[in-house]
Amino acid sequence: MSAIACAQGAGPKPAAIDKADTLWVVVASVLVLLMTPALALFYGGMVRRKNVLSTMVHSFVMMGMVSVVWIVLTYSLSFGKTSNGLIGGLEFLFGNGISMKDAYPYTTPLGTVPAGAFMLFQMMFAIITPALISGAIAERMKFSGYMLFTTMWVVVIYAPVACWVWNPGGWLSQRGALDFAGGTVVHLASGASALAACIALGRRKALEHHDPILPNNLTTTLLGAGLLWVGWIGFNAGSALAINDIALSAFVATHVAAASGMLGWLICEKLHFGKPTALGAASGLVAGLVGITPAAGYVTPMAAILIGLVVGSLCCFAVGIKLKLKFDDSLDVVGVHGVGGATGAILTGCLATAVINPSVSDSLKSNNGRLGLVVTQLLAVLVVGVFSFVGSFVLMKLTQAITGVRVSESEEQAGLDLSLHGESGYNL
Amino acid sequence: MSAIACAQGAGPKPAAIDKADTLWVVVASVLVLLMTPALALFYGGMVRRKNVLSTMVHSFVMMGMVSVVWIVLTYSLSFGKTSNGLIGGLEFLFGNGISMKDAYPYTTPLGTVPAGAFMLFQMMFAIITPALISGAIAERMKFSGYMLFTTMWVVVIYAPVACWVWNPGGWLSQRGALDFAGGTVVHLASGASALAACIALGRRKALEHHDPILPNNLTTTLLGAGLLWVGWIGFNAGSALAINDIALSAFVATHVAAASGMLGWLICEKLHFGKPTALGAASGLVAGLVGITPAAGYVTPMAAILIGLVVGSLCCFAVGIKLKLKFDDSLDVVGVHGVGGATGAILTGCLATAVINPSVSDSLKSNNGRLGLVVTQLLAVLVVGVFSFVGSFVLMKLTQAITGVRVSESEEQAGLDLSLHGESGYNL
Amino acid sequence: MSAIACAQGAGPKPAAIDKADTLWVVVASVLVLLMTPALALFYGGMVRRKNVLSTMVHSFVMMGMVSVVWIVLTYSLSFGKTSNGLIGGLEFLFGNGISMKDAYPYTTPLGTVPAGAFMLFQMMFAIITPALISGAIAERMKFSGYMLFTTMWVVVIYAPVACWVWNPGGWLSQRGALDFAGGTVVHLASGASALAACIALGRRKALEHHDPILPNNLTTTLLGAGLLWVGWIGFNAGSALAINDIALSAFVATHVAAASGMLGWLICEKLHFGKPTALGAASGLVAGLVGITPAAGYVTPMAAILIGLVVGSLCCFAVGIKLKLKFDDSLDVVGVHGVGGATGAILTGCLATAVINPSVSDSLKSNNGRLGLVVTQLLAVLVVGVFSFVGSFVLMKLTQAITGVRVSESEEQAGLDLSLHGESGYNL
Amino acid sequence: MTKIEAIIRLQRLEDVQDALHALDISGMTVTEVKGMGRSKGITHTYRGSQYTLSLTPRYKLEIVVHDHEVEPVIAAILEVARTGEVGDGKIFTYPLGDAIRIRTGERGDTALS
Amino acid sequence: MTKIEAIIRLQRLEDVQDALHALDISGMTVTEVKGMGRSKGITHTYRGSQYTLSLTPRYKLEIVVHDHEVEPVIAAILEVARTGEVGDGKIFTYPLGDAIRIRTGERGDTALS
Amino acid sequence: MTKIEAIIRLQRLEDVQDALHALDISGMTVTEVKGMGRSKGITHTYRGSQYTLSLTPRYKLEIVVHDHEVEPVIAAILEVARTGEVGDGKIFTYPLGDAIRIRTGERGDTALS
Ligand SMILES: Nc1ncnc2c1ncn2[C@@H]1O[C@H](COP(=O)(O)OP(=O)(O)O)[C@@H](O)[C@H]1O
Ligand SMILES: Nc1ncnc2c1ncn2[C@@H]1O[C@H](COP(=O)(O)OP(=O)(O)O)[C@@H](O)[C@H]1O
Ligand SMILES: Nc1ncnc2c1ncn2[C@@H]1O[C@H](COP(=O)(O)OP(=O)(O)O)[C@@H](O)[C@H]1O
Repeated sequence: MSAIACAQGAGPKPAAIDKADTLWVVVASVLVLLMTPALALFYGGMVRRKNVLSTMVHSFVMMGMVSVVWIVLTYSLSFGKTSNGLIGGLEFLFGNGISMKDAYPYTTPLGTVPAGAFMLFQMMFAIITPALISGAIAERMKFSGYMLFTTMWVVVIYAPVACWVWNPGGWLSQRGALDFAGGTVVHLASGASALAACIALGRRKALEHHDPILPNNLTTTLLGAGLLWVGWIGFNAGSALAINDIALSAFVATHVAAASGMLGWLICEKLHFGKPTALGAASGLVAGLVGITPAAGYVTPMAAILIGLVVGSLCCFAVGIKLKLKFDDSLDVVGVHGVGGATGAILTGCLATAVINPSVSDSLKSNNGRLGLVVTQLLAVLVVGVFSFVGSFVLMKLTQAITGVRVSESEEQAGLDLSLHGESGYNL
Repeated sequence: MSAIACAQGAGPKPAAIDKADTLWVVVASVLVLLMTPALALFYGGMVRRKNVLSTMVHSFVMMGMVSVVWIVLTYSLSFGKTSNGLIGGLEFLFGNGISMKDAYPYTTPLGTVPAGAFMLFQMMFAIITPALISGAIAERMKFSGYMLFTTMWVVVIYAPVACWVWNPGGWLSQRGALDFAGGTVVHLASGASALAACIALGRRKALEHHDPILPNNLTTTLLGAGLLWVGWIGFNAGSALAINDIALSAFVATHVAAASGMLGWLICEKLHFGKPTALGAASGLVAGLVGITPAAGYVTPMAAILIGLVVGSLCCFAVGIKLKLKFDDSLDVVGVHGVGGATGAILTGCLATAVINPSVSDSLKSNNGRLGLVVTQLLAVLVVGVFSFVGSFVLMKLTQAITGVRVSESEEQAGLDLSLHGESGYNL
Repeated sequence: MSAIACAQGAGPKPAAIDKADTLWVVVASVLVLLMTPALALFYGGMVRRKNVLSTMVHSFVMMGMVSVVWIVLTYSLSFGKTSNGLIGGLEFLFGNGISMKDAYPYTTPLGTVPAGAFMLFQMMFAIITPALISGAIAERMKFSGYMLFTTMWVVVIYAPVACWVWNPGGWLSQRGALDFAGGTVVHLASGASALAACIALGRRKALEHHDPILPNNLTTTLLGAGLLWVGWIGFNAGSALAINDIALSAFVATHVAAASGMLGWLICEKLHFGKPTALGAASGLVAGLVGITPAAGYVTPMAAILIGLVVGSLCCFAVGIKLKLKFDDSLDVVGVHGVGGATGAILTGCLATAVINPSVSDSLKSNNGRLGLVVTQLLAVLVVGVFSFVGSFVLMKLTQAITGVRVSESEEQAGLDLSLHGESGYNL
Repeated sequence: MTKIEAIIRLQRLEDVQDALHALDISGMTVTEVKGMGRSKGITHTYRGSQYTLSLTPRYKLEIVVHDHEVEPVIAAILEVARTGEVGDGKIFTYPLGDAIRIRTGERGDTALS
Repeated sequence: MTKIEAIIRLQRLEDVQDALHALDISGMTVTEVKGMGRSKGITHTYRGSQYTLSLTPRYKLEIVVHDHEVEPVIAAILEVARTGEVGDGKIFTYPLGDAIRIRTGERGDTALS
Repeated sequence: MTKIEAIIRLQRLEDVQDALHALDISGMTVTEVKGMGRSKGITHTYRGSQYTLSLTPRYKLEIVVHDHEVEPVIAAILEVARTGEVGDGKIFTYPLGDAIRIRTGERGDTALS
């Protein structure tokens, strides 16, 4: 069941636009907008000095490209009227028919915020999702290839998945799958795509030479993590699409899951590796936020703390998988967003409660109880994961054929900042 | 026509304070407040290492000085009752008579937000405008001279221009000139003043020696650009002074123009110079935002994309003018805010539509149609540009006579951070 | 009188939840949330390069630890029903009974925001307060000791003080002491505790060797200061717990006090030390914000400017005390938050006016006039100061006995980043 | 004893370290330097302007060795640090007066081993 | 062959580079160093406290030249690096054992040209 | 004249400066370097992976002195820079060709005083 639907389940059937609800969605959109620069910082600080700008630009340029593509095309593909539950219609192409006064038309009952605000809020999600993937291909991908791949990706992968899960007519939405704010659409989809992309791209040369790859500036990464936390409140609590009890529950859940995610990761590091790290604190809070994303408006504060702890500790170990399986996911998109998103989605099935959100009882009913709901969640995870992985792999191959995907070895050694952009991050 | 007036044009005549509208103006004020530290980062990253603090302080100290001067004096000069349309009265001196409960009294019909909130929102604009100028005089101006110049500037240049364009009784406002959120008052005024200031100040010594002047930290500049984008949503959409369809349209337009401004600049760089740069992405998004500022609440999303593309590509070339004309606009205030602000103001005349904002039809009527409106816009550009340029030049000469404007050659060589402030940005 | 109570004094007795008020408290909570990462930057930039991460983690980890402890235990201790006025009951343990729909139950009349929003807002205060203390013990404290000390601190010091001052049944609240947004609870408590903690911990070795201790990155500190200013608007204006005239007055007062605090500090530096510094601008704005915190919703704009000037200049000299008294308050928590908080609390007693906030007349009445009010304010300062100092000293000794408080000399020399966390802030 | 000073490309450092270990040379001091030579420098783009920095980053290695180790070390560096393109760098050797190990005060050849 | 080592003020680097080019000297290695000497150091202000750092930033230039180039290079540096105020720096010269170009393996004087 | 080159631990710089002042030696050039030696390197943790950097930060001091000052300076450095643990560093001495003070053009021993 989509976030739109849950917002409706929350109170008496609304009929008219509510200014406070609208304002909340506007403010939440601004908060989610902040997340992409925040991600640029989070990622940018972790790469080597010579690649800091190219990595940050990967996020920034999504703010440019996706915003335009979204309003021109993919909003309609995601949220246009869908007959088959697979892809939306074309009625909103070029921003046509998106009202700034009336609600998004395809939910019953109608929401309380104008369609324009809803479109903006969703746009911010569409921007950050491909930016998340960029962490996996950092330090070695061609810029032209990156642009081509991500442009195709938002049309071919993101739009359908958003339609399935969040369009009121989408097939997963119809099946009563719960994803409050994007555990599958945003995190799992980007995580699975990241895996495909980094496999298709191959490992960084420095790994073969056993050169240490150390973060150029962890203060930047910490700042990014802090801003991500702040923005994520808008991401999750804004997904209530109203300023109501569900938004508040989502805020509380999001916040405490980030907190316990940080603690979970730090404790594991301390116990297992001996020292709690600053990067561990940053990574853990992000993992907690990823884990709570599908669950935010459905669970109690204590359940949220549990989700944070579980996902935070799990991801602390999951980032090690790549060392064994030899894929080069530069900044651990798979280990954090893939694993965290999937785990969160499944835990949502286990812990969602009608005490927090009445719509959960509908979902439980339509799935014949808790077990059925968990199975549906598993199905959503599987379908979205496989679709994103396979689709992204194909898109990478296509990109390779058209623009190429990988920089030359000497460009990689000189650093992408100088070789692709003619700049250097620091002249200190 | 001022932003205040347009907000009124947007719906049924409001009579009472609306809490949601008030909250939006408060939130938008906070967002605009964020823009000045963001500007400090944007500018600070671009200068040489030895001047990073002095450059950042130029912005920060405006938060100190202008805030006090605004409430003591210039709010009244800008928004006090004006009989001649040139300058406001003195009834609001020392913050007197600014109600926290009732609306700003001089618009018909009354707005829906308390005068105190309106005063705060406008204060944030008054802070950032002189801070914008500081980019042109970076790396060589005396701190005492800078303080004196900017203090006089906000009284002698900013207050009158704000009165002309935004005071309901201002003469440009009365003529039906359109400036939604400050294309002329903020960007053109600062751009033209920047030109005067950097001519009066002279070129940096390093330019004569052909020393490379490279940005000390572009990650800082990118962060600044990201935060500027976020804050600008408040700047533009907040200028609706209500949370309504016009605010939403302004949000959409602002966002997509920033996006297409970035794309425009990057494409020009790629085609013309060979490599798209990170600084180009940052500069392009700012150019797009500058361009859309006067237009934000008046144009369709597609028109906004067009404005962004045009202004983004234009500014990419405009920043090169200084190399030919030999003025030393350190951080391209003229090329981005001057050129972008003027272009945006004229494009507003061409593209503003009553479909988005009913008040446009009044403006079209009072100007006898589209051509008349464009001429009025041109007139506003010309008057504000010439007034700001000439006035700022005179103020610089005055400053020179009183405190001096330029540091000594050895101070310039040692860097302003150490010689003026006794500090060093980095001790890494 | 607590912030809760004043919010009520502000208008007609409210009875039902108001969505705009709720949204304001939610937004303000997000703004206050931002302050802890901002503090991490503010502090992080000031230490030596080798301790930048350990210092930033001190703030970040409070977001993890306090959030969980707050919802599990300390919210109840602070805001549960109190019979003795000293400590709250246990009815809200584990987040139980905190309604997302109805107001916090113990104020008369009821507030207009759900208890859940109030709990979130207060949580953010509880996070940043112990983080403030960390500035005093930077560059030499054990991480395990820090975790133990702060965990005990929020339970044993923060919860009671918050109960006394802000719980409607708290004994200081009952006496009509004025503290709008936390001058005593947040700033004085952290300042006095900081003094105790740094005395208990001892001085940094580098001071004995006369090694210069220079800030590693003042651009980070400036960014932190800018974000603190932004967040502080939520801190103070949000403390009105409604979007009304008092919130607006608090916004204006907060903003202009930050501005004049900056100017006050810079002027003193210029006059006394010869050069105004960037760090002075940052420190002065923070001092202004500290000073206005207890006064924000009670004073006129001109009084706020005065408070900023007084506290800004005072703190500029107060940070020198440590050099004479030989305690090692690394980042001047005592000189800024202790001195600034106490001064602000007393000035609140002098300058609070019923013109801005009707509840001031109740306070004046119950204290038999202005002098009585000032005495009550002094009493609050004294009691909170002494309690925090003594309590914190005992907790430090306890911590020393359990985990130890101080790193070894060689760890201190190598830097805490590498020795405690196995990381290095910059690999440039 | 002789000091061998080698100016090499950044990316060759690890390989040289390995080669030295193979020769059982365990002491070396590395400095980040900027070299002017025949290689053309690095072009930076800054808002359309292009600056070519004539100085390119290099590592300077200083290795003090016993005289009989000089030739093997030079040979090893030549082998691993060469790419064959302009800018590979230089090796210089200098006679030494004395060497002292600070920890023990040992002097001369024994200070190195 | 001789190594000329010059410690100069930061702002004189470009001028020295130009002077060397005029003499057709194309190879040089530059290091950022901190010098202690007779100049008084730099005063930093930190919240009212003032620290004077006795070490001031300088560039160290290392230029290996043929012996007949030594005097012209010294003369050129003296001319452009001098301000006449305390802190202009020093030039030191050192005898070289050998020079090798890594790219080609050439040794001795030919390695420099 | 002789160049004394000392590679020392970071935290010993101030002490060495004081010791030199006591000997009335006022000129020195300091470089941040990274040393490979017998000390075990620094371990960095990065999301669970551990990298040991074999290069540890050190200061390199270069002090050009009159020949009769060599032994006192070495003795002074040995005294204050020694901790007794592996990694204390090395001192090397080199013969000098010439020394010139840029400010005055003085050459030889007088350039130093
Ligand atoms: N005469 C010299 N003195 C000092 N350093 C030199 C000299 N010649 C070259 N170098 C150093 O060697 C590096 C590589 O030299 P370069 O001339 O670019 O390559 P190649 O030796 O392959 O011709 C330079 O960047 C510089 O640091
Ligand atoms: N004896 C020395 N050994 C090594 N370097 C020196 C020596 N004397 C001076 N220097 C270097 O030269 C720089 C300038 O020297 P200084 O004494 O300040 O100026 P001047 O030569 O004009 O008297 C110092 O900062 C230091 O780097
Ligand atoms: N042969 C050498 N050539 C150049 N530098 C050396 C040499 N041996 C040691 N060093 C420098 O001295 C430092 C300390 O040496 P190390 O072997 O760790 O300690 P110790 O001298 O106490 O055994 C090293 O980090 C390196 O910078």
